[in-house]
Amino acid sequence: MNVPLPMFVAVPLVVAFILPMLPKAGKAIATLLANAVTICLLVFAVMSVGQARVYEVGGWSIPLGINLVLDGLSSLLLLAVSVVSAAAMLFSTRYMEQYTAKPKYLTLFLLMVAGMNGVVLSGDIFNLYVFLEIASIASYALVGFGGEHEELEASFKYMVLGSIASVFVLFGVALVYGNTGSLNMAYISAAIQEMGMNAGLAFALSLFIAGFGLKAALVPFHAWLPDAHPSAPAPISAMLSGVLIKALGVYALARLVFNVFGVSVPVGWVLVALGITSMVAGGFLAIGQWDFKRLLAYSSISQVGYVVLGIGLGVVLLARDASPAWAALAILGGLFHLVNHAVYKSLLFLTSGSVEMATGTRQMKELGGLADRMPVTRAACTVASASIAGVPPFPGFWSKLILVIAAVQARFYWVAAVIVFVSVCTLIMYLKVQRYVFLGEVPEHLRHVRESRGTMLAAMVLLTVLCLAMSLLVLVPPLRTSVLEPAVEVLMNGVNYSRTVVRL
Amino acid sequence: MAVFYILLLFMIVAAIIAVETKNLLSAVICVGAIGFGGSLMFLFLRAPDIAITQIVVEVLGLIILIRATIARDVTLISGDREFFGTVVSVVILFVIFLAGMQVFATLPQFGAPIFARLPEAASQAYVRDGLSDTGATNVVTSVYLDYRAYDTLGEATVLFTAIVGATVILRGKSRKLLEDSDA
Amino acid sequence: MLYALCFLLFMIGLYCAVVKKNMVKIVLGIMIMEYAVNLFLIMLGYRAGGTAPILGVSDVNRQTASVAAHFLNTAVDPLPQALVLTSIVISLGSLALMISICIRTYAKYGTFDITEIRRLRG
Amino acid sequence: MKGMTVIVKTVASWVKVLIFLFGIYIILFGHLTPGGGFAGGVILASSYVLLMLAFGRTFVEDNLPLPVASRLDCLGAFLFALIAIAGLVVGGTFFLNFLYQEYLVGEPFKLVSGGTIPLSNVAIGLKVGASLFLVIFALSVFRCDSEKPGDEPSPDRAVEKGE
Repeated sequence: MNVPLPMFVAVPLVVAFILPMLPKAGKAIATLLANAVTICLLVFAVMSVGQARVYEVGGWSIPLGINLVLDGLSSLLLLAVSVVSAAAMLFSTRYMEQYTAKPKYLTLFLLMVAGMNGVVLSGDIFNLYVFLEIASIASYALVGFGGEHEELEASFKYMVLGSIASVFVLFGVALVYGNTGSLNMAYISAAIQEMGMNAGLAFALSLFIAGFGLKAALVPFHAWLPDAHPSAPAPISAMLSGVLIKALGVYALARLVFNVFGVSVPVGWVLVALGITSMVAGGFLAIGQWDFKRLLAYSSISQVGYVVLGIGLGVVLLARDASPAWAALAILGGLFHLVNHAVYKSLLFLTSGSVEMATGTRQMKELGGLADRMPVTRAACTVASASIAGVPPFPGFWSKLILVIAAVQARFYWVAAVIVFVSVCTLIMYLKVQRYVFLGEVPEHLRHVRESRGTMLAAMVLLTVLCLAMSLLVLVPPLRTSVLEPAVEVLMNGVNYSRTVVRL
Repeated sequence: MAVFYILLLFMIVAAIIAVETKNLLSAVICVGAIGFGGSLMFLFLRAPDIAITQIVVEVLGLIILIRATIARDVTLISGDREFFGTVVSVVILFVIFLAGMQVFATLPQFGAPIFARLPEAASQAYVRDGLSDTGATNVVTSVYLDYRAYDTLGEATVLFTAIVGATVILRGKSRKLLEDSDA
Repeated sequence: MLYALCFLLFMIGLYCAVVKKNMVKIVLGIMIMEYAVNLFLIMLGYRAGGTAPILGVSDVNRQTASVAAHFLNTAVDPLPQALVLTSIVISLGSLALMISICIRTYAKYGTFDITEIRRLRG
Repeated sequence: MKGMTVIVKTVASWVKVLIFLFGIYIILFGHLTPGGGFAGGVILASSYVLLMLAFGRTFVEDNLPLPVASRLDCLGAFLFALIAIAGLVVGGTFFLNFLYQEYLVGEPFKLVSGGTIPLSNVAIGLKVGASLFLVIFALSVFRCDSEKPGDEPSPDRAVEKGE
């Protein structure tokens, strides 16, 4: 059965509009409804795997109206968004009891999910901007949800940089419209192929790279992330680090570079440079952190660097037209790392939330010896850490291996060396987490700590199982050809996107 | 044409005053002046819908801003950030500005919009068929609420999100003990 | 040339948002940037000697419901106007949220100066 | 806030009606003349803001209690989404202008024309008016309750009530 594509946006929106209207006593109903929505979105996303469709909103044919495009890349991102949001929503059911105004939290959460789905599905650059703003504004409010000093400060910083990024994107949209007379991605792509790149479009592309790079927290633009992600409530940190920076930043960048503007060598090198600086700087800064969530946030910068590096290598190789097979491998590595990181980083943030809720602190120097007190949390954290550090049987290993192979085959030996080196840094920082949080002496004030219960535990177990199973995504051929390879194909197709969309 | 230059120069002067004045309230009022200049500009650019919207938004935005600044230490603005950082940012901004100046040659001349040259452009169809397709005589509304209504849904959602966000940020107590809620 | 002046306005806003250290000033800078982009979009659609894209009674043939040729040849571009309507609303929404964060922060710290509001490292 | 002088109050109570009517006009005729749901909604909100400035906050709160405004806000957004979904249900396409041609032909320049467009305008106007009223109210309540900077404020009891 084909789900109408607007349903991915309309269902969370409608429920988000209803939730604040419920009477005060309806908090349980609100929670139930919100969980139902995220699970429903997960079902939709699974159902639409492997499909490629175009939906014309309002029945207007493409240049007149807005179209939604579902293809391999979109469905991969939809899957990632819905898995992480379902787990995070389940986790918040109990975790958010420590805050007031829970219905509003649920509303903002659903709006953020709707915004991300809208960005991922949109086939129109202005529409992409609008949904980008929905997701961003919801996330600014959620970062400041705690209302304490740190939260407000982080939220303000995030909001200022995020708004500047949005204005950059809007300015880029305006320049593209002024040059091509169209807002539809397929038509812009066709127009650019016809008239070639000019200074205006190049400037627009650099505005997009700056804007989406700010949203993705690549290194020169990363200042907001280490404040914003730790300050948010744990499930929101999981959403922000897990999928938001990817759906709003990496996805939008990849879509525009590959499918709209077309690949070129300089853009590829810019992306590779951004990716490598993010990897190295994020890795080094993370090792020095003593705040559990802040360490995870810096590590997110480093890991997003891997994804952008893979995509950038793909751009370089594709633009040189030398070895499309290795370009495909690099992109596959990048995208696989993207979904991997979505799962294990959100799992890590959920465990940090569980630890914080049980102990009341996230300073690693005050923690210790929780392995016996919180066995499930510890197990989940170990699996995710092993995965993120690239210990062999775990999924993080495979994605890094693919990236290394692609880099070596393309004769970028130093890139491969950097990947391995940052991987070692990652291993060190997660050993540090294990050492200071879960092993060692139990401090006096943590003797009576209890394991988290109920839905929090369920969410963590769910993601742990998924994290263990992620390797199958690349090792089992049917799964690979139905989930990952269509996404790679979309990017490899490049500017033929316009023809594909018009044909569908 | 001259009116556009005069208005834009007025807006730029107001912007410079808004950026450089030490008094926060004056800065807010200068931004209001930019908004009203923009509103007039929209009117001369033949966009009455935008002019109306801009002017009402301006009034409300000014009320919000004045609410924020009034009765607070509005004049206590010390200088800029540290000198070195300022110089670096200004140099970067100047480079971006010079780069941006090269761009405008690629755009169509002011007064000769791109859609007029492209017979298949969507805007041509909006002007030609807007009335028969949607029944609204205001072509902007037909684009806003019919051809691109999905954007408008997104826009209403943005406003909704921002308002929910503002009430969340402004709520009084934000945390409670977990034991309270279990009871 | 008009485009360049508009871009200058944008850069003034960016300068204000990047360099100033008062929270309200930063918000004002972002607002100025948004005004500049909105103006730029509308200017892209302007046609010299054009008319507003709103049909008058004389522009429509009542029988066939078709639009008169002179309207087709003089109407300015309606699409950027619809986009700007959307983006004005978005900027109003983000203004409201930003100001709420500002005044809540002011209540906590007693100042708008972001160099004094610095509990977080880095 | 006790409000302002008698002169201001009298004038405000007259002008308020005019502003309100003008807002409704702008909303309803949005598809025929310049204006539309958003501009009209802002005008509706500003009529309440005028009342708030002239008569003080409590007066307005009695007239339009915050829970009601909050519900109206959600209702407007919900109605707009409902129009979109009705297009899906009735015509098979999301945001289809399903009222146009089939049910209400409508002549150009008549109030009833344009299918769902006037309905969308009304929904947006309702939503925008209520939400902007809410935000200004929340900001003003917060300001009054935390006059002294640096204090831990006990802000917006009223907004708490509105939840």
